[in-house]
Amino acid sequence: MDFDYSDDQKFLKDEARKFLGGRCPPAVVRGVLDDPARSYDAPLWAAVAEQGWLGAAIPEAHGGLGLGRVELCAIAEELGRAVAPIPFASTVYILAEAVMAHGTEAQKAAILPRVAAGELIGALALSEGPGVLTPSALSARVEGGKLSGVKIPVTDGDIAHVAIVLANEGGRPGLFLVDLTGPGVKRETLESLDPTRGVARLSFDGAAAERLGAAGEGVDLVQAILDRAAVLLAFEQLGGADRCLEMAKEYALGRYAFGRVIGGYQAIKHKLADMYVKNEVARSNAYYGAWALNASTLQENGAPELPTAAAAARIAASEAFWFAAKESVQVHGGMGFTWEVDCHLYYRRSRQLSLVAGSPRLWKERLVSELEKKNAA
Amino acid sequence: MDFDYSDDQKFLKDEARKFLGGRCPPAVVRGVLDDPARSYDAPLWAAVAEQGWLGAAIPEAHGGLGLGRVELCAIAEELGRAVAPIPFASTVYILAEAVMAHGTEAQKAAILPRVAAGELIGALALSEGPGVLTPSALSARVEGGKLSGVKIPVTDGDIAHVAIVLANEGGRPGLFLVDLTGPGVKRETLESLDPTRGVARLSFDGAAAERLGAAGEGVDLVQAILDRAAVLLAFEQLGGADRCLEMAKEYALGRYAFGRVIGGYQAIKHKLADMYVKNEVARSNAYYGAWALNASTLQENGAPELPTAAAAARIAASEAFWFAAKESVQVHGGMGFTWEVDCHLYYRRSRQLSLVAGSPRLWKERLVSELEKKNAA
Amino acid sequence: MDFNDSPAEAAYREKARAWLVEAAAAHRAEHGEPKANTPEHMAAAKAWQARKAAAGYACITWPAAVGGGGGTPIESVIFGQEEGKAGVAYGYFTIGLGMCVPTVMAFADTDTKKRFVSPAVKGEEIWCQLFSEPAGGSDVAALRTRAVKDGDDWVINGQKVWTTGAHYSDFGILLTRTDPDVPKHKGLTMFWIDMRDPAVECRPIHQMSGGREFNEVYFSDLRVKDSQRLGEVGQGWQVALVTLMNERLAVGGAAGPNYREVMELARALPGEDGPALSNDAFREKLADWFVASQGLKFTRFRTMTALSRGQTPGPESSIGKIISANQLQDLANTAVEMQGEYGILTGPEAVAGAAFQQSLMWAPGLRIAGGTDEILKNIIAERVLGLPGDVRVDKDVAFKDMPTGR
Amino acid sequence: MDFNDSPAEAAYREKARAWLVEAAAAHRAEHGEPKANTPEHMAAAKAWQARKAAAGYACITWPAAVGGGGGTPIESVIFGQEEGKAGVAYGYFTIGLGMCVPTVMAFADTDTKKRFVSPAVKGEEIWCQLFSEPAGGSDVAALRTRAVKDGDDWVINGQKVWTTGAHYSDFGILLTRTDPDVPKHKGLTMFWIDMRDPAVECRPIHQMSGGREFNEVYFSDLRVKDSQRLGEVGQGWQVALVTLMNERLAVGGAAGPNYREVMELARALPGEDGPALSNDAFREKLADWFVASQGLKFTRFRTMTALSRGQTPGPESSIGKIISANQLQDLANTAVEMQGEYGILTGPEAVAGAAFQQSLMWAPGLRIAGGTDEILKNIIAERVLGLPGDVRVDKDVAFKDMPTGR
Repeated sequence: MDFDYSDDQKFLKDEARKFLGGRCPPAVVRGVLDDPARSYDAPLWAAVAEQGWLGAAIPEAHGGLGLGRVELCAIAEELGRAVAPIPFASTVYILAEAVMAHGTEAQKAAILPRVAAGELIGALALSEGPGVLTPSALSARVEGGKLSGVKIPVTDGDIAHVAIVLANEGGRPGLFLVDLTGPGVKRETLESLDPTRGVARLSFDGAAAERLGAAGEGVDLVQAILDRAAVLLAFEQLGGADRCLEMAKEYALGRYAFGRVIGGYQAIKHKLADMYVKNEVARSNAYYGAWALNASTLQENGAPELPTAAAAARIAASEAFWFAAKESVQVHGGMGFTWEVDCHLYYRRSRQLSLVAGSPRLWKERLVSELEKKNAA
Repeated sequence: MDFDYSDDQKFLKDEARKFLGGRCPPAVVRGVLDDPARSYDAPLWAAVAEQGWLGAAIPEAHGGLGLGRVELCAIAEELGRAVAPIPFASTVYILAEAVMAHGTEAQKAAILPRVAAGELIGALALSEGPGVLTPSALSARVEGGKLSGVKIPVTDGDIAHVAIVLANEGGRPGLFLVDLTGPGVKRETLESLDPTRGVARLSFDGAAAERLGAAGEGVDLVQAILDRAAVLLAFEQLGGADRCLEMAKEYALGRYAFGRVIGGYQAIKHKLADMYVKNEVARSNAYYGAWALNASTLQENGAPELPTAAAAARIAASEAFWFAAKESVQVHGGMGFTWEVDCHLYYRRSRQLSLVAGSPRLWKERLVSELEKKNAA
Repeated sequence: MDFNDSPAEAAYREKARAWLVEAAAAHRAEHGEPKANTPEHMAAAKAWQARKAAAGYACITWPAAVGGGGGTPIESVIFGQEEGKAGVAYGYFTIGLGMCVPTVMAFADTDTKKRFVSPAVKGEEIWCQLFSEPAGGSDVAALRTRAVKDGDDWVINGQKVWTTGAHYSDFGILLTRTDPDVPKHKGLTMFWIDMRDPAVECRPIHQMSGGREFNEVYFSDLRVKDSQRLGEVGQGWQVALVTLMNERLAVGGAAGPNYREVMELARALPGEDGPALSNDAFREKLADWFVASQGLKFTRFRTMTALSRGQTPGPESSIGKIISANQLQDLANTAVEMQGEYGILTGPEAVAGAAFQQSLMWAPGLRIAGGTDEILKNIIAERVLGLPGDVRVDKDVAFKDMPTGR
Repeated sequence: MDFNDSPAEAAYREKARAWLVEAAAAHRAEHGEPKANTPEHMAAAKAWQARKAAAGYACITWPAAVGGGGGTPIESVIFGQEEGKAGVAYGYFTIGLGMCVPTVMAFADTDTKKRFVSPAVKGEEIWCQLFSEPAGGSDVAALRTRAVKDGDDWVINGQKVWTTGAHYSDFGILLTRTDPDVPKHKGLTMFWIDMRDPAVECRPIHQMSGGREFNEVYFSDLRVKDSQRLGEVGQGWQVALVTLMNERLAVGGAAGPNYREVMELARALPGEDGPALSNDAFREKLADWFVASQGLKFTRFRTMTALSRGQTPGPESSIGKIISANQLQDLANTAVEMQGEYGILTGPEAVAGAAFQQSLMWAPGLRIAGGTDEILKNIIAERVLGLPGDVRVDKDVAFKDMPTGR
């Protein structure tokens, strides 16, 4: 039994924490939060690229470090802990992972080295409006390699170079790689609940679109991409949840009421114990997700455990982060409700991370559908 | 604004509490609980009849007291508080109310005076098996006034004289009054979670059945009957929930741990505060239900508020009683888990009251359907 | 068990309604509908308050001699309902007339009362309440703002926080520490102060919701006369309790979308299979929210019934904020998640004018302001259920010796 | 991050499995599958324990010199897994070998150890733990069973409660109060006792679930020798802490139906519109239960990993019972309510052999036994998160002067 980070992975994680402690303190996050003109922290992005993290899981042949997915999970956990204001998820968990899993050799060669080098920011353009996007409601379309339609919102769409876009071609949904710097693309930055991450409306009018993966398989491809991203996002959520518990604990140990630290009152103690329990459930599910994700990259036909493991990891991590974020504000009392205390950075990010890549409710439905299939088989 | 019991109603309620304190202490409840041969306490039933409670809401012309439904609610609250082991709900909330609302003059004359006099116990026979009984699955049927089929379980079916039975006639569901003491009826007493209430399997083979209400309207009639019963049951649940809170509070004030009464620890204090909040929400919804139920008996076409008010009362009361019952055990610690302490009488009854007359989940669906209708109109 | 006014109440309601129809029309003709937080809005509010006072509809339960209406609590509630329906209610006077001026009336000398009560009733002067401090929080009495006797004056230094309306208030009641050598509750003294004094500085607090509705208030050598003292020296906590006793009546329910709005949203938004409203899990939540909202509404009716019967309302009214603040957070979060990735948007293209997103960012504050969830549960447990208070280690310790972590 | 055994672990597992296949077959041939709670079942259990001891598979982590296996914690876990799969695990020895005998080993003299350890390992004698009292509960040290010195003997009077296996145990370790004039924790002394002594009376407790699995144990002038003392006079609490340190390892997860069983139920039962499994609200609950169950399973894997790496497992294992006991209650209740009115039935016609109804009546006990939800959260908050303990008013008070309400 070896169900934990290895010593090497722990070392990588410790180094990542030190690095982000220096390069991504709350002041850096607030630099993006407070400046409507900025959607991410470019110096941090460059520094992260220099660390090799963008290509951590990209094969050496394509300019990456060729590490496993568990190493990437360790980095994700630390990025979440630091609420890093960079398009790491869009670029690494989604674009790079999608291209590695579903891209042609030419696409891999074109995209992966540039991701690893920090030259390319990615985005996933699915949503066209509020609510669940059902296949029949999909209106973006590709004809003769040209994309038309509007995608809103697109996380990191205002700064991305390449987007993966879901659109109909010949009446069936497919995925397409679109160069956002080319003609036929209009972007508008939008306001959001979490200003430390960029969001945009992308309007396409004849933009060049190159198919990613099999034609007409867009729905399944999206799910496969989200399964992988869900595991990595779960680690970001877990990192954030752990930090919320820490902050709440530190505050509770330093704040006095009625002559005692508030951390000595059962109402606070049990709230923090509840956070701890949720975080540990999330951690254990995330570890299993990491195992399944890694296994899926090592086996010809992926890992059959991944859909269930990814869903469980995502559900547990979303629940843990939301609970920790909102109750950390509560433990901080009036101070927690101010802009100057960092609680709201995590409160906002917990919402951002739950809203991208499918809400927890949709993942619960996916999980139960998978259980039904297994159970029937 | 006069949204509370009146002074007269309060007096009635106080008297009922005193009466039940003397005639229905826990020892009487345990007398039924511990004896598999007994399904109810016959002396208590007779005493309750003598008080006039069985006919409280029955018109004087039919041998009742002719009081309003709010008075009946006050009695129900006290019966719930005392976990009275008698077929009051089946007989009064269901049989008598159903006959008053949907019976012919002849049926009223035949049944109501006997109910008021304590000579007739009622039952409602809907269920034919586990899960939701959908109209298409209904298998009991009436042909030529003769009923065949099996109903399981029927609350108080082992001691009732008359049952209201849901059965198909001419392919459409209807309601029927069936004399359980007549030929063609077989009953078997069954074991249940709450042995202080009787449950039976009723097998009909050509039993005489007389239609109650319009032909083919069985589904709507059942719902109308349950709407009324739900309000009255909510008061029983509320009475039980209040008693659980009281018991937990008394225990918490008398039990010491680590040199202090456990009622001084925040974990216990907040648990009891949560109970209080749920009970008050239940009380306020129950009062509105009482108003709507009473109004529905005073107006030609019933009260349009009743379905929503009954659902809300039932949902809030079910939630409050379940929470209070299970957390009262928890507050009592190891003692709460013993047979000798009364907690489990309430724990059992809370389940019994949630299972009869439709589970809370079904009532939530009914409530939202009603809200949709209103909102659309 | 009904919702009808008694004959006397119905008559009062009829009279109030008739007055309101005419008065509101006249008021609107003069002032229009100015935007909130503008000088015009404040001017309109003051004019409306003056109009009410002239007609006996301001401070309805106060004696006519001080400018009030000489009426009953239930009449006050009835007027409030009708005023709400007439659409001309302003919030600027709630804290002053609900909490501060009653304290002045209870503890000030005759001249002071004469000077302040009537102008406040007429809306000419606005009051704020200066109790909370960064070091206080739930433990209000742990405050540190110092008042030091200097001849016939007191010199005050320190900081208050979360003061509603400090920037537009004319006067305030201020709780200070005058003796740090005695236990916490015994060294406090209350004053009224002039908020326009240059030694008083208001700074808006930047909240996590982005807004700046509350203030920090700083005192730098603020001099007040001993005659501004309310109650005896060292009796400030007893005075504050009188103020806080009135708080419950002054704090309203949670504003923001309720089950109705989220139901409309769910009807309009696509779910996996038909509108989001068709999802059973959402429907169960919706039912729970409806039941809780109805529970609060009818609990208020029970409170009104007690008033109507001339009784003191029971403790049932204390359940309101615990339920409504948590429900707002859950409801807003559900509504935002239901929008999917689109739920992140808060700009002009946001769903329902970003009302759910705003509530999501406001709800954490609601769970804290006016008593945290935890303090309110303590209150229910202790005052309603009669359970003992927590072990107090600060009762017999001089304030200056109390551990504070600093 | 994988689930594979290390090479050494794999080899051990292979060896254990091979032995188990043969041993279980031989055991079954001799003893069959006797019904639980019969003398035959007990005899089989003792025979199986003896067989394990002979092969070095009993008390795997104990030295071979006392009859143990001389192995590692991870080997013990591996054997437990394989033994479970082989279907021949018995529970009679868990408390004795997990908690009582380790206490004897830590505190008894050489002769006593020689007398008791080996027979216990071989399953010849069974031990129970006599700590809990009606007056104790969560506050174990508040116990009242008195031991009074009489010559070279001690005379014991009092009552214990919730003693698992008292009626089939041969010996027990008994925590008593020997000095009521000193503070609670300082006046306790531990003894081992002979459960067959006529001065010891076991009475089964009738539980709310209907069963009688636990006991009250009464002592009426029970005489024990001073040589039966474990640890010094007045040091009983320190001895008990050693016993209780081993408790966590001895307490298993919640038995009873899990998400899989309730999913099967929901597939079979009719709901409003198709099977109950098609209801979204139920599906969300099912997902939550699955996620929590997986969380506990993989948390156990993390604990095993620490053992496998030769480390001490972290505190994460303490989350188990809080989650599983509450989940069992919720899951059972949902399953029962899903059956509608039929859910009340518990006889032969009940759904799934009334398994859900039984769990519903058991779950309240699980939330209390071995530490209530509230005590376990205190433990997480204090031992894992490092938050302070509650204010203790009983530390410096003589036991006899402590308030008890009686």
